[in-house]
Amino acid sequence: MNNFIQLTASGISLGILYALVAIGFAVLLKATGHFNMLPGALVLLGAYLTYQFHVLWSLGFILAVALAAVVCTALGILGERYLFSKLSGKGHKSIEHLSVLLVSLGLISIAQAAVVSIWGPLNYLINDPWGLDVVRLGGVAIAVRDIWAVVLSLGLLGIFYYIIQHTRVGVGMRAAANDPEAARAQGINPHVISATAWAMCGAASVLAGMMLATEIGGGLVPTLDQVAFTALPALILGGLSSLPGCIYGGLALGLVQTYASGYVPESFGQGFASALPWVVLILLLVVKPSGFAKTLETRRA
Amino acid sequence: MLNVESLRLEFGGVVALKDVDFSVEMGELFAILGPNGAGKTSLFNCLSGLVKPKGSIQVNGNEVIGKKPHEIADMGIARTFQNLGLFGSMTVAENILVGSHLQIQGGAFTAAIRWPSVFRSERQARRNADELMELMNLLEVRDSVVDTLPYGIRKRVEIAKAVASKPSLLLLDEPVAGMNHEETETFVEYVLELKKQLGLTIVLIEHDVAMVMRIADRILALDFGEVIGLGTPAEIQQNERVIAAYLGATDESDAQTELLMEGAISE
Amino acid sequence: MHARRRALALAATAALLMTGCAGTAVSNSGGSAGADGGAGPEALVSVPGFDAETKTITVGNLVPTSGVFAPAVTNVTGQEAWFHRATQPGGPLEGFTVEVENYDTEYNPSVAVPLYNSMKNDVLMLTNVLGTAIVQALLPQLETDNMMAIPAVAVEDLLQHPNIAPFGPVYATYHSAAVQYFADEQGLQEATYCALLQDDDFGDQVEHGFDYAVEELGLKKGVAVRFPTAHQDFTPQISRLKSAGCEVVDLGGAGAVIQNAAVRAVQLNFDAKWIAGNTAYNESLATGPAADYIKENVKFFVTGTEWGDTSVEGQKMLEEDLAEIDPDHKPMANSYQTGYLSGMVATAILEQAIADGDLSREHLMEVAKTLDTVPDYGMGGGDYTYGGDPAKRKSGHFISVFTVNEDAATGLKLEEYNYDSAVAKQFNATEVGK
Amino acid sequence: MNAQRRHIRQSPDRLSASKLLSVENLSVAYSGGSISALEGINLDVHEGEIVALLGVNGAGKTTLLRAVSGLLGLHGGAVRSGSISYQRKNLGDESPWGRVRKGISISLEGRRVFTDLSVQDNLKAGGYTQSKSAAAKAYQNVVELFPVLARKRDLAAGLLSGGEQQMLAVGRALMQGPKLLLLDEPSLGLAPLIVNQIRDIIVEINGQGCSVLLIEQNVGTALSIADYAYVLDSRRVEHHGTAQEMLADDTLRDLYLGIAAPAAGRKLNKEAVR
Amino acid sequence: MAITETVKPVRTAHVQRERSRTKDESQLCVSKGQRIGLAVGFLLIFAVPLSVGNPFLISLGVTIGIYAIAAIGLNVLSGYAGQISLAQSVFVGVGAFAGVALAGLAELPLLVWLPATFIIGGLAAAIVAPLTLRLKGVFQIVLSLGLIFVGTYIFVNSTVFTGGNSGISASPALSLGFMDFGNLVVGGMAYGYQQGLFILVWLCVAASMIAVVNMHRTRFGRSMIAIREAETAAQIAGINTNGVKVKAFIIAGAFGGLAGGLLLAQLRYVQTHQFGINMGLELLIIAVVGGLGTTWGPVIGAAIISAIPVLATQYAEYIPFLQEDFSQSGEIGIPVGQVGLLIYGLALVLVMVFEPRGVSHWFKIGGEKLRSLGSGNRAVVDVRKPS
Repeated sequence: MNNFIQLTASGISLGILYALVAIGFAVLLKATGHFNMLPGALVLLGAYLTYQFHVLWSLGFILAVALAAVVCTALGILGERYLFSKLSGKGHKSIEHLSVLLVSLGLISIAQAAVVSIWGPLNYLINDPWGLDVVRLGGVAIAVRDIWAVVLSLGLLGIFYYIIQHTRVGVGMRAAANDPEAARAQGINPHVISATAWAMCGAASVLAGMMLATEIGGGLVPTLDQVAFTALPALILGGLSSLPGCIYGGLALGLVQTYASGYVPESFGQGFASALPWVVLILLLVVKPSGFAKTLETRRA
Repeated sequence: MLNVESLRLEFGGVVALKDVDFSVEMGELFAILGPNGAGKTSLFNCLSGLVKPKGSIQVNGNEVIGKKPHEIADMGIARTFQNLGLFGSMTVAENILVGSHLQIQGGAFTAAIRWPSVFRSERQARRNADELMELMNLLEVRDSVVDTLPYGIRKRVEIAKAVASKPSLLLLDEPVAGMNHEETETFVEYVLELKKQLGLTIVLIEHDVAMVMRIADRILALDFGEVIGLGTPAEIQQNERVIAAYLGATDESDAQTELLMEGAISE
Repeated sequence: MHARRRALALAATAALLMTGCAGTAVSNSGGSAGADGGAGPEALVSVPGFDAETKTITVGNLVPTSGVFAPAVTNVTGQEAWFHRATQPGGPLEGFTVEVENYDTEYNPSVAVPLYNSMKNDVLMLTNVLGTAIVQALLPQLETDNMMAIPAVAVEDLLQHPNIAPFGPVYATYHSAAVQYFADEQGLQEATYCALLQDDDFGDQVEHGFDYAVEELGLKKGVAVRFPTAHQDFTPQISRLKSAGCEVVDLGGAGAVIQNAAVRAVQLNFDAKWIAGNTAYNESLATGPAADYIKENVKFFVTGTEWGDTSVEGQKMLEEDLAEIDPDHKPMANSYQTGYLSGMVATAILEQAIADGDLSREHLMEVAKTLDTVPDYGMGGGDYTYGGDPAKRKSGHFISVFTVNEDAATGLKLEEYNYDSAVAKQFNATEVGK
Repeated sequence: MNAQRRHIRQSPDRLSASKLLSVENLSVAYSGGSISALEGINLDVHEGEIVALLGVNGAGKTTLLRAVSGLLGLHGGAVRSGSISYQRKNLGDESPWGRVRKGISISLEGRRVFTDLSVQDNLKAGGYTQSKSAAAKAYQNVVELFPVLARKRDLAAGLLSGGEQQMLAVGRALMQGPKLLLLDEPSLGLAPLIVNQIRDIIVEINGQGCSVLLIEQNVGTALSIADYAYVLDSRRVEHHGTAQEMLADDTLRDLYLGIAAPAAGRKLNKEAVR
Repeated sequence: MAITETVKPVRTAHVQRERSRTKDESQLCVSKGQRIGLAVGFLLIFAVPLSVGNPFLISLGVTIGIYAIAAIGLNVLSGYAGQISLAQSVFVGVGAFAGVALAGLAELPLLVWLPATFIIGGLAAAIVAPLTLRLKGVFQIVLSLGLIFVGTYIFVNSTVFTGGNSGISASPALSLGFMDFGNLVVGGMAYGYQQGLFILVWLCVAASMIAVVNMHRTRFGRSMIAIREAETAAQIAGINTNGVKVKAFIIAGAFGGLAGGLLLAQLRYVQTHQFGINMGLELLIIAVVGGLGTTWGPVIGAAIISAIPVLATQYAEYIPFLQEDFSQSGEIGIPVGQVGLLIYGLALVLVMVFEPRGVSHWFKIGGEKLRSLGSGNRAVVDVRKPS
């Protein structure tokens, strides 16, 4: 039982980070209409920038993370303005989506080269304030970092939720996602909307990157961008769009993976735990092509 | 040949078509009139299998509802689209060849290995397409990419594409929208010529009432998904509900119309 | 029609004229000139990769240096350091210049094969090839080209290939020695032994050595838990090890793995001794919050000695040479050493071939067969015995034991130098190349 | 109500009222110029006017509204020549959102409410360009005009009936406090009773000082409230004149009912007069 | 081999009518020039490896050819039928491991095992294809990504054919009986393995291209493009869109399998991890950079993308702003090893931003200019209204 609680706790903290990355994809998809992998690069850069600001330049940790988020947001906005927006209107629609996807993948590989060029390929620690502190409840040990990962992520997602649901720019965002032309007809400036989306994406990606690079996460490695691929099932499970959907999706992904590593016997073959979420995802897509959170929502409505 | 009975179509609570009944005779040019949003295109979507309504649609005694669009096409029904159902990056000839898809043999494998009968059938189709283009006066633009052509010509390409499948029933959705009178005239000539040469039955949605009145054998008028009139052009011109739908004299405001007219005259 | 025929005829003629420039006449037996030994260095003629005029030898490395593989560049630097020594007055290659060319394979066989073809005629031999998949993909061509390769692969299957002159122990040797060290030297005879293995080729190799030692020593075997290569959170794995009552865990993983595993072990109160191999070390281990646990519980099994230990000749030489070729270099555990060792083996072959007056590829292969023993200067786990027959090859089995300590230059502090493991010795004699 | 309005505003003097919108010699094409959609259009909307835009499908009415609201680009269209001036200033390349800020609002064809958003959020989106206080005032005004929107404010807009959606679409446009309201087929697909309601509301909005440029298929409805009308046919303005002149003209009947024969036309006229 | 799909400018109606009666555009070679080009192309397949001594170029040529075949298949699926897939690498893997089983373990002759890799690749795709039919856009991308992970899992655990993590060696027979590509002897001259393989691979490339051109110009090819352009309109025209999509998938899988078989022949060693996401992306990038839906796109794309990393390493010293060596001194500069990755990323971004139709479009424009220069009189597009 203790083992189960332990695994659940760790699955949740892993899952919430997946949710953060997925939300980055989701807001971009909503605000720009394109599926963009650049958040993967932002996760990577965010973690290294945190290291640069906090460890090398000795800024406060929170300040360092915030600065990293600002830089990543700026990079995202620049990318949108000078690259991604230039890709629309050439060739037919499917090529347009593909170009955005491929350009963002190209940028990921540039980001990786840049990270290795600037900081080198070795494993670093970002001196996060949590270290290895744990809270013990009976036989279960929960890392303080995991608690903070959940708290900060939920806090950030709460802020996002407030922005999206209750502020003017949030309404504009939802309107633009629902009907871009009608949104423009309301005087909603799409540049403002996409900048807001990039700010959200930058903040979420940097938080995820920083958390992944904490001591308990294993420190900084130049392969942090991989999470952009591994978090994709969370996005799909969550139905591609809604913020709560991404949280459900991320948690489902984190838990499935953790339980599979914890309980599935070796006889299931090598790599079963990493393949399992994808098997679930494929089955789900075949049965319910729009993801399961969507179903929940429509039922509620 | 076409028999529609108590056709009903709903989308999430909104009734698009309410108990529509009509039938079309072989060789007829049958027009469907109605203001925007009256359900005309929905009716076409039912006929070509894009939506699944309740009721019955029979073509030459075969039920259409429940069949997939390509199976319905195989039954000899072709249609055009209001906002052009062309394949933009293909040439005119290729579009027409896609239209004659059902007339050509051969699949991926036989084509890849240059199986002779496939290419015989392909050559035959190209000859037929050339003839059709000649008939529709499209040979000049035979190898132009469709996206680069003017609207009027594209409309004609679309008809040619639909006719290329050698249909027995042709559904035309607003074929002359956006054309000027000259273009409309030429276009009508083409359609009538085609009808004569190929013995087509045509069902036509059109807003250009003048044109419809002139060429249609019978007219079905729809409003709010309901049949408000069915008959010859002359009958339809006299139909109060049809007049009201277009000119705004609703039942409850006859008096109002009178008032307006008075005002107009007095000034 | 006439025009067409003429064009066809022209094209055909042109094609036939071009044909034949790139083949070798079938009658040519392909034997090399001057193969009769003892001709002496003065008989050397220029061959691909050797310029007799300037006495310059060019050797090639196929080492990935992009992205996450970038640290592998230190392998190349280590090798340059050795060649620097070898070509100094009094060195075995005195009077010669050795140029080291590195080609980045990106760890992708499809890149490596054309790359190999692009450089094979510029180099005398391959003095370092990193990655089992790369070596495997190149092997057929190495055979055809009679190219000698000294790969930094520590997997067993490749060791007996005539085109390959391996150096250092294989991964399984390290880990079988490590298991014995814990059982015999640390008094853990009765403990439960478990393995935590990366889901790849490397993990398989480690498991091989682990299983061998546990069986030979009659130890109690717990579980072998695997983890995917792109893994971040070790909670499930550590939970498993913990519930299986593991007391010694053999870790088969590279990169930041020990860091990840240790922090979760601390957090979950998992008290066990850990075996880590030479690829698992990195500098951040000594400074992070898990450092205490790692210092206390993790032992690293690496050949050679700690940085700055001038009592071991090889280490002393390496540091001197590095200071000469790259004054800015930073002490680094293990990776300079790999290149340094590969340089030694290469030099042993070159030295003999020069003495024979024949630097042809065929002759290098001959030399490799008769290399006998190459000294490791205390760096490579013992002298490597090549013998006259690849099947009799035997590497050293002396593995040094290190702990993490930030006072040491590289962060690795020597605990026991060249531990002599009977199991590892037996493994090398019986299992390797089976 | 209609009759009343007629009496209040007798044939406005177009020459004395100042021009709010002036379209001069406008030509528009789609798909990089390959499809011509408008050719040499001239059209004016004066302060306080309701102007109706009539014509069959495909004549170019919607394109004209898109050109005025700046939304052409989204459909691959572009102004080829001519100009659009608003308050005597050329709009040029002004963005759609810039035009909204200047006071040009549009209610698009097919209602286009944000179906996933609640009624209230739809109105909020409409008030995007407004200050908080202005938006609150506009909101009051809108719910007074359309009390139903206040009642259903938390419902997703997609669940409203067609008529309610149309009211929401108009209300949403009014949230921007427009000086010029562009309405594209506000009665499309609506039951006659609702059409009348919408018509009354347009008059009321106009009474509040907002000029309206209106596309309407139902000629009767359109001309009953319009001051002036333009008839577009195949990309050009074919006729224009005051609503009264239009009503007296057989051209429209020909256009919409194909009754070219004068006899038929006269018959209807007679009935009306009787 | 000048198989182009140039859109011919319209001539006058009179000339046009004449031409259309005499020419058959479903033919492989419409013009005399194309026929000559085709013949010269085939000759070159033999002449190049037999005359070019540089093993680097030959071996790079083999790699390009193999990637081109896989990309030709992907181009059918993504370029013509408009369905996006990152999972082409899985089918390359299926072909490679089928090759291991048939050529390595069962030691079947070339004429059996190579076609079998083609068929098995197609069969694998046939199993997968129905899953994707209902999906579009992002869902399709993610599904294909999932296939890669599931494929890797299956490969790693089928140790008999794949050697698990360690990979597996196999030396497939390359003999046709009268001619052994693995040990080519022509006119008394013996040629290297890679040279013989070059001929085999490029014969396969040519056969693949011809097959695809044949498909493209006939009913099936038009159906795919029609689905890409307007799926509903295609259905209305009587096209069974699901059937065509499944077939496109099978074709992609089959060419992927063939490429896998040839890759095995080239490397004589294959390993599961080769067929992961990196290869899947690389193939998609090849297809896109070359130009989706074009005949030459996959070949041009493969030439560019496969050559970049190799050339970047070769000529790193001539590229500015380069840090000579990897060092940890903390200086900012681009280490030599990062150049390949950088160029790769930059090339992708630049091509996509400036020419989303792909590089083959430049070749096409260049070709047209040359032709019009050659013929002297440029044909004028005439879209006059009908009389």
